[in-house]
Amino acid sequence: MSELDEIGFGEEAALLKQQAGRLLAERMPIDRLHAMVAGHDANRSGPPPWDESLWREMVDLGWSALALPESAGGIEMPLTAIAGLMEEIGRAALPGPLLDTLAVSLVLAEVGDTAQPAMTALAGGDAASLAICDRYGAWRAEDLDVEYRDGLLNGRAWHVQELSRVQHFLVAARNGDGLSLFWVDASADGVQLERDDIVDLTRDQGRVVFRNVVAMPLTLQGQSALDAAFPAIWTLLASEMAGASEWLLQTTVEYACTRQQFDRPLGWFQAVKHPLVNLMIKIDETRSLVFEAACAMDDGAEEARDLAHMAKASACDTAAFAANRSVQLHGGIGFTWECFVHVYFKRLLHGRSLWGGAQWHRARLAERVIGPLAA
Amino acid sequence: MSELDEIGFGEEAALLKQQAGRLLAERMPIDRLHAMVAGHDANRSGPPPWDESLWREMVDLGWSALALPESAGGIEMPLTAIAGLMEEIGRAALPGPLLDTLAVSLVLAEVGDTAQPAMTALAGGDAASLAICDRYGAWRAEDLDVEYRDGLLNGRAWHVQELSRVQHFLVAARNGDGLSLFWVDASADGVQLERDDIVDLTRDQGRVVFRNVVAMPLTLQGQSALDAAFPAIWTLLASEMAGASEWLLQTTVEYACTRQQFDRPLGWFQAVKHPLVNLMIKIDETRSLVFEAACAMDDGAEEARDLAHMAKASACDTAAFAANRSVQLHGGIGFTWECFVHVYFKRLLHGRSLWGGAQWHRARLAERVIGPLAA
Amino acid sequence: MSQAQAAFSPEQEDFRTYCRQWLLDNPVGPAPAGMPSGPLEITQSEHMAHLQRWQKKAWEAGLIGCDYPVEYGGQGRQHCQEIANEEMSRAGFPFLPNIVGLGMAAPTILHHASEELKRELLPPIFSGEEIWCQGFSEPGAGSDLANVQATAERKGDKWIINGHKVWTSLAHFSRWMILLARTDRSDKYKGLTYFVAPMFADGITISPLVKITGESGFNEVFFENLEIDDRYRLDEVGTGWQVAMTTLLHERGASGLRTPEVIPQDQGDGGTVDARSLIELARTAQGDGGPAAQDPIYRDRLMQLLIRERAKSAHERRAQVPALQDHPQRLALQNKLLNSELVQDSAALALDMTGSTSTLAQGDANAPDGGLWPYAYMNSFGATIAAGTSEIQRNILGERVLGLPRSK
Amino acid sequence: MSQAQAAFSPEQEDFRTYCRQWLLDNPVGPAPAGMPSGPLEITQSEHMAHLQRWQKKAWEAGLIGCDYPVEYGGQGRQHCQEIANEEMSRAGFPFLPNIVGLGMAAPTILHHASEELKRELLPPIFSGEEIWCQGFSEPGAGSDLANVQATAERKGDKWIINGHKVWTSLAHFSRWMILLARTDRSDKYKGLTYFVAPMFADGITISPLVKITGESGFNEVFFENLEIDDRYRLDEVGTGWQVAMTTLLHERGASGLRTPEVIPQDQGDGGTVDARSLIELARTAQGDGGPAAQDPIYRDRLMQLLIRERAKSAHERRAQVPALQDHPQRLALQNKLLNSELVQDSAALALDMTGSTSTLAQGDANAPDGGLWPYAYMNSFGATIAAGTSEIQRNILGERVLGLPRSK
Repeated sequence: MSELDEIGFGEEAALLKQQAGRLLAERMPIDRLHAMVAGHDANRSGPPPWDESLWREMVDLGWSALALPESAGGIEMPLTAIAGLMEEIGRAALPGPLLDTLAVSLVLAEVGDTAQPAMTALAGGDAASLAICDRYGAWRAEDLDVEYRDGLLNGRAWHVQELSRVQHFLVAARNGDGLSLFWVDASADGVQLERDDIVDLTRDQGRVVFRNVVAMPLTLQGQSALDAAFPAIWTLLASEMAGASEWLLQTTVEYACTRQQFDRPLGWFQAVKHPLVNLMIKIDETRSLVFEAACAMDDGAEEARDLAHMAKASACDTAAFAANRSVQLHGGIGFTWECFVHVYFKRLLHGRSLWGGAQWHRARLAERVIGPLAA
Repeated sequence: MSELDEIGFGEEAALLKQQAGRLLAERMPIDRLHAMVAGHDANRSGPPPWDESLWREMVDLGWSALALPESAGGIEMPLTAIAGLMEEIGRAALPGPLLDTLAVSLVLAEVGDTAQPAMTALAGGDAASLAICDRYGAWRAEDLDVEYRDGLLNGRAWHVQELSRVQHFLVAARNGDGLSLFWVDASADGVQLERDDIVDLTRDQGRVVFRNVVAMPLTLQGQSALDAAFPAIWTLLASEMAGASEWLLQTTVEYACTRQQFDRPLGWFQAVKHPLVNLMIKIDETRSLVFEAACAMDDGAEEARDLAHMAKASACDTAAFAANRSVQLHGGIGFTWECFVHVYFKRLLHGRSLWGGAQWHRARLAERVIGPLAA
Repeated sequence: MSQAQAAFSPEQEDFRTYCRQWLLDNPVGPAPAGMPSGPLEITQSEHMAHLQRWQKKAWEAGLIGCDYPVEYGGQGRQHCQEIANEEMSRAGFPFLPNIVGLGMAAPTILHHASEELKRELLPPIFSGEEIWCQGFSEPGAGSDLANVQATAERKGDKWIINGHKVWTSLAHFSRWMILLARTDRSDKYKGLTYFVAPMFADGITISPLVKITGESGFNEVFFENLEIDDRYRLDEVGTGWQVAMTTLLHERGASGLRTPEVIPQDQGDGGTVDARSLIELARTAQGDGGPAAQDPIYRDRLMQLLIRERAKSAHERRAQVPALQDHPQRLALQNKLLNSELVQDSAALALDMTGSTSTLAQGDANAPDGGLWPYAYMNSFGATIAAGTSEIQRNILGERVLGLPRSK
Repeated sequence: MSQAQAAFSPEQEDFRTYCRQWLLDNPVGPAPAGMPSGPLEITQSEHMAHLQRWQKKAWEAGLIGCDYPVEYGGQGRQHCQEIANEEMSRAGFPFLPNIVGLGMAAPTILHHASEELKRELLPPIFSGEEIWCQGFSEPGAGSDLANVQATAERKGDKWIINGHKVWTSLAHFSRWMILLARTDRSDKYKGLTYFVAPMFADGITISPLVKITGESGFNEVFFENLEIDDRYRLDEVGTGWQVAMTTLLHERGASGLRTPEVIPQDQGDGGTVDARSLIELARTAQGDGGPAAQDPIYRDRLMQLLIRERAKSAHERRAQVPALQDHPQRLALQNKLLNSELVQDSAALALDMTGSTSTLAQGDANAPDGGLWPYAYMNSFGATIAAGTSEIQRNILGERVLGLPRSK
C-alpha cells in the first residue's frame, strides 16, 4: 500500500489523475465519443459501442486493480487517489467497466479468503460487475429476484451495469433468510444476458438471468460485505458524477463566453451567470464531500459512512442541476446533437438513480444522525 | 344573500374591495401604522397599539358582519367578496380583529340554533376570536389543554389572536372523547388573558386561561363545525397574506425602479428583476387559488376543501418568499426600520404558521387526493 | 351548474351541444401504430396524413377556425373556438397537426396580410391541407430574435431570399413558412420584413436536426436565391418586427383570439404530463422502500405540482375579473412560462420517483409508462427554450408587467 | 489521529498544547447578564468591557494576532492563529469584540500603512483596547461601493472630511474608523482615498439605526468638517479602491492570513445556528402531528442543510490540494456566500419546524430556544446583504473564478 501524504492526496495520486486526464483527452475526446455513440443510437441493435482497446490499455496501466489488496496482486491505492481518477473518467464520460470492476473489488475485499480466485481474475485484467439489484434497483435480501437453493442460482438480477463488457458477475441472491454472494462467469451455463434499452448512450445496462446456474457462495454474510463496501462505491460514483458535472459547467461557461445575443456574450447576463455560479457551488460541495469521505475511509474514520451518503446525495442533486441548466443555458443548440451536452445529460441522469438517489441517501443519513423513524 | 354575478365576483364585491382600499390608504397609510407600532416595540409593555376608532368605523360599515347569516342579522356576502376585502386588509397590514371575527362567524354559522345569541352579539358589533389551539397551534380534541367537565371549563387555549381586542372567545374544549365548542365572554369570571411576546408588530396574540369558568356547550359536534368552517377561514387568511405579499412586491418594485447602483436602477439587473417576477408568479398563484376556492365554496362545490388547502399552502410559500426577497432586494435599508418592509415581513411570517403551514396543508391535501398514508 | 359554465352565452351553449353531437356521430377510428404525442414530434408521413384527414373533417364540421370570418374559411362566430377545443379535447379527438399554421400564421395573416392573401392562405390552414412552419430563428438569432441575418433583396416585383434558419419544426411537411428576413442592415429592428414563403419553390434545402432525444423532429432550412413574389410580403417593408410580435403574442397564448387546439386528455393511461398522471405513476413507481405514493416527501412534491397546475387553470377565471387584477397582461403573459416549467418539473419528479427504472428508454418493455418520462423531460426543454426562453419570458414579465427597466 | 491533524507542523502542535493549557489555567468566569450572541450585537458598555478584558488577556497570552510580527503586537508565528482560534472556540472562550479591527483594519494596515502607523495602531487592535468600525457604505454606496460621495479635501497637511456613512456597526464604541473617501470627482475608482479616522475627534455625529429586529446595533455617522492628519492616509492618494479590496478580501475570509476569532460552540443548548442545533430543535419542535425529527420531510430538509454545512468544512481540506482544484480562489471566494446563506436557510427551516411557536419573540417564556430562531432569521439578512450582497458575491464568483464577462 502506498504511503499517504499528510493531507490525504499525495504525489502518486496527483500523477494518476493527471495521467488519466491526459490519456482520456487524447484517446477519447468528446467529438470522438459522440461519433461513436451517436451511430448506435440510430438503430439500437447489438451492444452499445465502446473502445475496448482503450480499456485494455487502462487495464495495463493497472487502473482496474487499484482497489484490489496488494495481497491479491492488486495495487491498493488510497481511495482518495481512485476517486481522483474517477473524476477524470466522469469528465470524459468514458464508457467502460472501470467503476464496476472497482466496485466488485471493494466488495471482494470485504469477503475474505473465499474471494481469492475472483480477485486473482481481476488482478489478471478481467472486468466484473455487480449483479445485486431487484427490479427497482435495491439490494435487500427479501426483495431480490435471484434465489440460491440446492447449489443452484435461479432468477433475474436487474440493472446490471456494463452487461456485455465484463467477464464476471458478483451476484447477490436470497439464501434462506439471508443474502449470499456468488462469483459467476458471464459465459457460465444457464446465464443469459438481456439488454435494457436505456437513455444513457455511454452505458450498457441489462438483466442477468440465471437458470439453474451451479454456484457456491463466496460468503453467507453478503449483506454485511455489501454494507461495508458500499460507502467506497458511492464515493467513487459520486466522484465520477462530479467530474461529468464539471465538464458541463466548463463547457457551458465556454459557450456563455462566446455566444453573443443582444450584442453581449450570454455570460454577461446575470440570468446566465448566477445559475452557473450556483452550479459551481454545488459541484464543489460534491467534490469536497467526495474527498472528505475518501479520506475518512482511508483513515478508517467512523464518519466515513455518513460522508459517503452525503457525497452521493450531493452528487445526485448536483448532477440533476448540471444536466438541467446546461441544456437550458445552451438554448436551442443544447436541445440538439449539434453539441455534446446531451451525452453528459443522459449519463448523469443515469448515475443519479444508480445505487440510491439523493432522497434515499439522505433518509439513510437521517437514520444515522437523527435516529430511526418510529414505525 | 346578495346575488352572485356569472363569474363569481359581482359589482357589489368590486365596490367593497375598492371602498376598503380607499379607506385604509387614507386612514392607515404605512407611515402612520409604522409610527404607531414602532413606539410600542421599544418597551413592549401593555397591549400592542391599534386604531380602535377605525375598527368601530369598519364595524359600522358592516364589515365584521359580512360572513354572518342574514337570518342572524348579518350581511352574508359571498366568500369571494369577503376574500377581496381581506386582500385589502393584508395590503394595509391592518391590526385588528376582522379576520378573527369573520372566522368565528363562519364557525357559528355551522353550529346552528344554539349559536343565535353569539351571532346576535357579533351582529351588534362585538368582536370575537377563536380560542381553539393547543400549545403547538393544532386543534385536535386529544391534544387540547382546555377541558370541559361538570359544567366548568379549565385549562389554557394557546395562540389566540387579537387577545385583548375582542369581547368574546369561541372556545374549543375536550369533552369526554369529543371536542365541544363554547361561547365565553372575555370578561367572564375565571377567564384570564396572558399576552405572548410576539415578533409580529401588528397582532396581539396570547393565551386564554380558564379557571372553573361556567359554560354551556354550543355544540357537542365541535370538530365537525370547525372542519366545515375552516376551508373558508383558510381562504380568507390566504387572501390577506396574498394582499400583504403584493404590497411587498409593489414596494420592492418601486424601490428597484428608483434606487441606483452602478449607474443603473436596481431593477435593471436580472438578479433583481427575475426574483421579482418569480414573486409575482407566486402571488398570482395564491390569488387565483383564493378566488377559485371562494367560488367553489359559494357554489357548494365538492372541490372547495381541496382548493382551500391549496390556497393556504400557496399563501404560506408565497409569504415566505415575499418576506425573504423583499428584505434582500432592498439591501441595507431593508435590514432597518428606515423602510417599512419589516412590518409586512413579520406579519407574513406570523400568518404563515397560523392554522396550518404549507407542509401541513399539503399533507391534508395528499390524504384527500392520493389517499391516506398507510400506518 | 358551476359558475364557470354559467358565464357562457346561449350561442356558445348551442354550439357546445352541436360539437358534442358531431363528435359523438364521428368517432375517431384506430390510429396508425406509433403515433407521436404532439404535432412537433411528427416524423412519418403516414401519421401526418391521418392527422390531416381528421383536421379536415373537423374543419368541414365547423369546429376549426370558427371564430374567423366566413370568407377566410371560418364561421364568423364569437368565442366559440374555446368551446370546440374543450369538446374535441374531452372527446379524445386527435391533435391538430397544423400547429404553426393555426397558432401563429393564421392570426398574423389575419392582422397583417392583404385581403387577397387572407382568402388564399387561411382556408387551407384551417382545413389542414397546407401545413406551415416558422422561419424566425437562426444560428445567431435565438433569444435575440431581432438579430436575424437572412436577407431579402428586392428585385423588381420579387424578393431574393438567402440565409439559414434553424429549429424549424415540420419544415419537411410544410407548404408554407412564415419568414422573418432582413431588408436593411442599418437598423436592427426597423430593418426586418415579414414574408410568407412557399416551401415548394426552388432554392430551399431542408436538413433534419437531431433532437436531444435522438429523434429528428425539426430542421435547418437553407435559402439560396429563393425568389418570392412581393405579394407574399405581410405589412410594410421594415415592419417585420411588429408583425413578428403579433405572431409571438399568439404563440405565447397571450391574445384574445383562441387557437384551435386539442389538449390530449389523461385517460388514466399515464400518457400525459400532468399531476393526475404523476399521482397514478406514484402508486406503482418506487426507488426503494415502497411506492412513491406512500412516501411523505413525494406526496409533498406531488401536491406542490398539483397546486401549481390547479392555480394555472384557476387563472382563467380570475383573468375575467378586472377588480382582481393589477395589470391586464399580468396573467396572460405568464402562460408560456408556467406551462413549460410545470411540464419540466413534473417530468423531473417522475424521474426521481421511478428511480432506477427511469434509466429505461421508450421501447423498453420494463419502462414505466412506456418510457414516457425521460422523453417528456428531455422534450420539455424545447418549451423552456423555444419562442422566448424562460429567461426572456422573465424579462418580458418584469419589464411589461412590473414596469422594471429594460435589461437589454 | 486524523489526517487533518497530521497536517500540522511541530511548531503548530506545540502551540496548540500551549493554548490548551493556558485556556485550562484561565477559565472564563460568569458573564454579565444578557450577553449578545456576537460582536455586532453589542449594545451595552458593560458587555463590551467584559469582552475587551478577555480579549486583552488572550492577547497578552499570545493567542491573538500571533501570526503578525512582534513589533506590531504579534508573535511572529506562522499559521498559528487558526490553532488559537480552534482552541479558544473549543474552550468556549468569549467572542472577540474587536471584529472590524481584527478582521478588516489590521490586515489592511499591515499591507498599506506606514511603519509608524503599524506600530501605533496594530497592538491596541489585538489587545482590544481600541475598537474599530468601518466607514465604507453610504446611502448611495451599497453594492456599488465605489460610488462613495463622502469627501476628503486636502488643506495643507490635513484632510477635511465631510459626508454620511451608514450601517456602521460598533461606531459608538469605536476609537477608530477605516474610512473610504472621495478625493477626486473626475474618476469613480481612482478618485478614492483610504484613511483611518479618529472617532474621538470633533466633527463626528453618531446616530443609531434600528435593525429589522427592533434592536439598535449599527449607526449612521455624519462627518462635518472633520480634520484629520495626512499621516492617517493609507497608501497613495487615489488608491483607496485597491486598499479597500484588501479589506474586503479579508472580510470575506478569502485571504491566507487568518483572522483571530472565536466561533461560538454549540453546547447542546441550542444557542447556535447550525445543523446540530437544528436537529436538537427537531426532537421537540412540532407544528402538528409529532416532533419534526419524526417527520420524513423535515428529516430530509435537515439532512440537506447538514450536507451543505459539512461540505463547507470539507472545503478546508480540499483547498490544500492543488490537484483537486481548478482555480486557486474558487473555494475561498465562496466562503462568505456559503456561510451567510446556510445560516439564513437554517433559521428559515427552524421557523417552519417550530410552527405556531415561531411567532414568539426573544423573551417570551414559551419561545423555543428562547426565541433564537426568528431573530437568527432576521439577523441573517445582515450577512447576505453586508460586505457585498449575495448577488454581488455571485457576480464576483462568475467573473473572477469562471471568467464570465463583467456584468457591470
